[in-house]
Amino acid sequence: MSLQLDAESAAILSPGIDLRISRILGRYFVYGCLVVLAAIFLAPLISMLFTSLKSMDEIRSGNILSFPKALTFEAWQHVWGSACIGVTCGGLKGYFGNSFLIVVPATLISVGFGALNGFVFANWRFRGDHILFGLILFGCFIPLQIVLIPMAGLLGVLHLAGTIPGLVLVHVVYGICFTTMFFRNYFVTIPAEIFKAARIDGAGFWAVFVRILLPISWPIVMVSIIWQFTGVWNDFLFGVSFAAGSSQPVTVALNNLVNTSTGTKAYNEDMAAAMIAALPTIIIYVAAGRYFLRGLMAGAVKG
Amino acid sequence: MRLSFKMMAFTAALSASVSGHALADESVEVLHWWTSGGEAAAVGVLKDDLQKKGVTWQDMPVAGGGGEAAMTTLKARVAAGNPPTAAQLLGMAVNEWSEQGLLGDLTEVAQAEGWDKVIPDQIKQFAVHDGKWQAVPVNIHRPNWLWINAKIFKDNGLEPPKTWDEFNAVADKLKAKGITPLAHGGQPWQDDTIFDDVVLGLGGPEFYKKAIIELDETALGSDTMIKVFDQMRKIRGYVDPNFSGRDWNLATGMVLKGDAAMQLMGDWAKGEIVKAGLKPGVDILCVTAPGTEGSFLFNTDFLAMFPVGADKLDAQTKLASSVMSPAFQEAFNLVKGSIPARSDVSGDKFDACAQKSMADLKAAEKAGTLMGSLAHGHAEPASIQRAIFDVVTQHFNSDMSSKDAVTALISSINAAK
Amino acid sequence: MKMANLAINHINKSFGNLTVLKDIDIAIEDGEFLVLVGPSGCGKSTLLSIIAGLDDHTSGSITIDGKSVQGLEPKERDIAMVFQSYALYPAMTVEQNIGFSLEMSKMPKPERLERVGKVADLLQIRHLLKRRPGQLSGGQRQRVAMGRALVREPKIFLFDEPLSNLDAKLRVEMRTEIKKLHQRLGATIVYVTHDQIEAMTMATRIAVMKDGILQQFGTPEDIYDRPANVFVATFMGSPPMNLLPAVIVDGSQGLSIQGADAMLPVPFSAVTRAPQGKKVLLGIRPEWLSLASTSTYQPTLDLYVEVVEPTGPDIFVALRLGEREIMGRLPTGSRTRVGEKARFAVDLSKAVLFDAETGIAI
Amino acid sequence: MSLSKRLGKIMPAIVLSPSLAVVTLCVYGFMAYTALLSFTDSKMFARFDFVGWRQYGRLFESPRWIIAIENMAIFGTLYIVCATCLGLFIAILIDQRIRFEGVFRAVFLYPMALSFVVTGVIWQWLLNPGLGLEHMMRELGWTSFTFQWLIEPNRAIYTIVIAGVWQVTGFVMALFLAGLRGVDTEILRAARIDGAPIHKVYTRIIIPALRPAFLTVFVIEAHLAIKSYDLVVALTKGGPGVSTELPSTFMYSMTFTRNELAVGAASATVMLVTLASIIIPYLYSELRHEPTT
Repeated sequence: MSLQLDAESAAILSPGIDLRISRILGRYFVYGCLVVLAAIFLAPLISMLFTSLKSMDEIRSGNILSFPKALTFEAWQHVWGSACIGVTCGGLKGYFGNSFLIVVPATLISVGFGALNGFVFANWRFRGDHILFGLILFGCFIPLQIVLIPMAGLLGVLHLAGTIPGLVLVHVVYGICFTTMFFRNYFVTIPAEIFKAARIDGAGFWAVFVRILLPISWPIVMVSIIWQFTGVWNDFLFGVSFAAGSSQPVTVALNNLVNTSTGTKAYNEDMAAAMIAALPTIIIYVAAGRYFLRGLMAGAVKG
Repeated sequence: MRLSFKMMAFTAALSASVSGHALADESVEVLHWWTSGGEAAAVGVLKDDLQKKGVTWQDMPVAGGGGEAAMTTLKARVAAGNPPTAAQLLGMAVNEWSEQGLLGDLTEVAQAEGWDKVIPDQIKQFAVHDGKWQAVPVNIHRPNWLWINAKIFKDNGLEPPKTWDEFNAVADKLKAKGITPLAHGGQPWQDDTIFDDVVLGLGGPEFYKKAIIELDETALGSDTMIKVFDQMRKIRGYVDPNFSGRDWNLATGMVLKGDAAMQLMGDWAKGEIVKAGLKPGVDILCVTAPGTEGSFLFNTDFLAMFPVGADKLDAQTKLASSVMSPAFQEAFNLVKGSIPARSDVSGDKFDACAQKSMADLKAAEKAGTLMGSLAHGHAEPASIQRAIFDVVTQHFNSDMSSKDAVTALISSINAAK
Repeated sequence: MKMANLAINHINKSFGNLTVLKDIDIAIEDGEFLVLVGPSGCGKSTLLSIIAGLDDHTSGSITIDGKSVQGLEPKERDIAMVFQSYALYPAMTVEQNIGFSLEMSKMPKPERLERVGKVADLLQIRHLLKRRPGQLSGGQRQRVAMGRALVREPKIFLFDEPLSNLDAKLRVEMRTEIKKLHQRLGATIVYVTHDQIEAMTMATRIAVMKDGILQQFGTPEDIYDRPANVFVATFMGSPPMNLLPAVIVDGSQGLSIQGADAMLPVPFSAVTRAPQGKKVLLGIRPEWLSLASTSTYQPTLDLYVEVVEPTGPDIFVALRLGEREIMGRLPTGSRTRVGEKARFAVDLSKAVLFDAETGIAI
Repeated sequence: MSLSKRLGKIMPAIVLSPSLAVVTLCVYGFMAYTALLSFTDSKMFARFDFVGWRQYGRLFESPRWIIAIENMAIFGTLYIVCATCLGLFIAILIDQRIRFEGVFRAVFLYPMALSFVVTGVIWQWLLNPGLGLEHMMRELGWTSFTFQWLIEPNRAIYTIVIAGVWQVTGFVMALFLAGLRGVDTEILRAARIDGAPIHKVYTRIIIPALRPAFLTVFVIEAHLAIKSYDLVVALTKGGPGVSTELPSTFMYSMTFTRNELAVGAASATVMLVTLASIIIPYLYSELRHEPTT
């Protein structure tokens, strides 16, 4: 932004040679820093990927960042389809499906509620509205460990213990706080006159929400979906506490798998398993990162 | 509240029994952390056994931290009124769960099958509460073993150490030759496994009983205890620099590969030895930990039974009965590396180490030196056990003096009481 | 089109201790063009919102066509509103924007499209119907916003500073256009602005407001020629009315201008109401000054010319009388030169006297 | 009033009430429950025999808790400072109209996408002296290279900082970038024409203009730091010894491993109060300036 401005303002000033050189040096500096930092940030992922594609012999003898000499997908195949987790030897694939069964409804429901709550908080003034919003916001910050036991009791009362719907419920409850914050902060940036105009046009609550608001909310919808999807997908604590054996999410299976290795640790398998478990969220971030930033700019973060 | 948890469990049981009245649910869900190779294979034995009896096995493995994660899961499940059919618990944990009134009752089948006669008293005291059988012992582990890479000892002309002094001498020699004397993983329970061995080895069984089981303050504050910590400090010098956070099976792997000469570890290490294609007692020697000959620290995995609905009672009984059958006890423990909890199982099929273990158990039982292991939850409730771990681990990982460690030990125990 | 009269009866509004509107009482006839004008924060937009039903009031009532609209939702009041920011729905096409209110009232689609088309033709925006607001210029958006109001064929149109986001040229064009629409439709309009020229040019009635209080309500001529108080006098008109502090002398016959050695007769209209010795402000609009011919019968002042600003049709002159500055507005071609002293005739028949203490016209 | 109209009036309340109900119960109800437990002598499960402030006394007498608090101070400070500085720096770099902006952004953001189990697997492996960085450097010929922070009790906490900063920096960068893109370009242009050098433009104009972003970043980092549990468990499990214990791991182990439910609840209450003292002023200042339309 500012360098582009340079070009214009420098033209107004005096485009001396010194300035041009320093600009070129500046460009090198910028790219240099970025490339070095990017390499550092990527190293763990690359090392993980390469390791997962090596044989154990090569891992022991080689460099963590060297490209595999003999590419092998054995580790990937093994952890996906046939690795033993407890007494069942079906790999991660079943748990992968469980995670989707949990993540998709949990994300959609919490985003839906968040959008509605955000709409209400942004557009209805009532006594104590700020306090109520503050209360919901503070829910974002609760350390989740403390809710495990009381939550388990609640799920028991609801007859949802050990079920996927139960797990979805838990994720929705603690996700709503975040999605409400995102949407509300986005909606307050929409000019109030639009809502007034809608009222005069005779649009009710749902018409305003569905026809006017939702179509312009996609940046924040994306932010919320990314946030919730990764949060729920990566959850371990709730998964391990509230899921019965066959409905455990992939993170729990990954933990079991990684801690299951016998004798010599099969690092290639650990890494392959970790890659598989991380793939959906990485894909989401990479594919939708642009929207994430756009959504943040559009008001997820007040700035 | 205690009452209300009981209520919850029973309400769940009741509702299950109402709904499943007509059709018995022939399945068991078992929460366990037997996920490591040898262990998982051993559980497989039980699963197959039950399947033959028409009972399906719902696996609920939660790995990590010697069952710590599994305990969280169990608490959540029980708080939800949705306990598993059975859960793997260590001795003191069975006590604690029983005290909460949260365990079921197996007395009927126990009497029918005469379990009383075949289980050693010291183990029975964890399984039976108020005259009710509430858990079934799966095995007996002995944590006070020293595993030795036979080739390294032979190449260097060393003899297995019988006392801690001998151990130090051996270790010094190995170290001088650039061989890591002791394979170890820096996790609190592993640190404490060594600590148990040192307390027992330097102080003898009476001291162990006084200090560890009775928490006698004079014993805890005695010079012997200072010597114990001195020895711990020496041992710290015998492990490789990379030990921190290492899992036990990786440490065992070091001994198997010859990267280290010895490991102080329970007999579950045998599972790893066998899996690696080596022979316990031949390639890897098993001797009792220095100075602990004649005593037997034990560690038993129990399957604690939770109250289930009438529809699942049959399957639960079958599970318990299966676990207690001599055939299973033999098969399971052959794979797992431990010895059967039943005293009437023949040792013929077991390896030399296990046979020694079985003999030592009988002798220790008679001599009154069969004692619960602290490291493995058979000596103190979790809060005190962990309070001791804190000090042992803290001392092991710092330059704390032995005197300070003793003081810290006493205050830590008192704080947890 | 069905038009309606509007009565605003003793409206009060307050937030806690803060009074936003105080006893506003205005009534207009069918087809009138009422402009609410005043500086920002005067309460004019709040009043508009109350008429629309978007805002509550503390006491008083609004009647449209003689019927109270108390408790009615905006959509039930048969009004339409054009907003300052246009408030177009970003995700809808122009067609959908204009037709939205009809859609909400469940009008069948063919009929709806026909009405939208008619309005689009009226506003000459038919070619824009499929576009979205983001693809329109400011002026086009303004038209769409108007279209959205027109399509409802309401009893009353409410405009909330609709032209303030347009550039000067477009603003003048749209001003004329709105006025044309008003004449063509005969619609009743309530129009909020802070721009006194808009108020003067468009209104049939003007309500000048300040600090939540109605200062004056009347026709543009009333407001301009006979301001009720000093505020109205200075707010309306550009350059504003000159106010000269003066004292009544000579048995209510003469005005002694303070800070200058000058005398004027008391305007005829105020003679009976201004006692001897009273302190007053003499209000003179710039155009009531003219270069005095030798034969003038009007009273004159000798003024020093400080600045001359030709604007095209007029010349604004900044004049000095002792310590006082006076703005004058002369026809183009008047011969004045900076730095000269000239004699100016004052049209006292129109001049207004204000009480110096209260600011109220005498 | 007609039914539908009345319904329309209370629709916001209808829409809001389920969320408010669950938040009241599952956030505040459970917090209150936790606070209540901290005054009991609960061990394995809740038991309502009240013992006053005794558990808090035990808590602050526990050397582990003191270590946890000290670590929190070290970790929290370093984590917030490093992540903020690095995040801002990267955001400024990316804001220079660079090519492949999307690629760079994705690279810095992806660690956010990983779960702690995965993060733990990677970093344990990278920081393990026998396998990771040290091993690699030695293989490459730098035989004296040592990097053993993971296993040194006094340094292990810094490995948590490294992994934590690695994970959160991308998010911080995104927040700052969003803020940078919102800075009024007119001001910048004016400043440049006034002859201000580029670094002055940043230090005097842009960074002050990012104040709201800083606040958001700080609050997000602070709450992540206090809640940080996953990273420690995945990387060091609190070790070596107890050298990387944090309040959250302390609370967890008290509650679930040691059957000291009440002490765990007391530590959780202390954490909550600390969090509240950071968050509430922030929320207050954020919401106070909201327009009341």
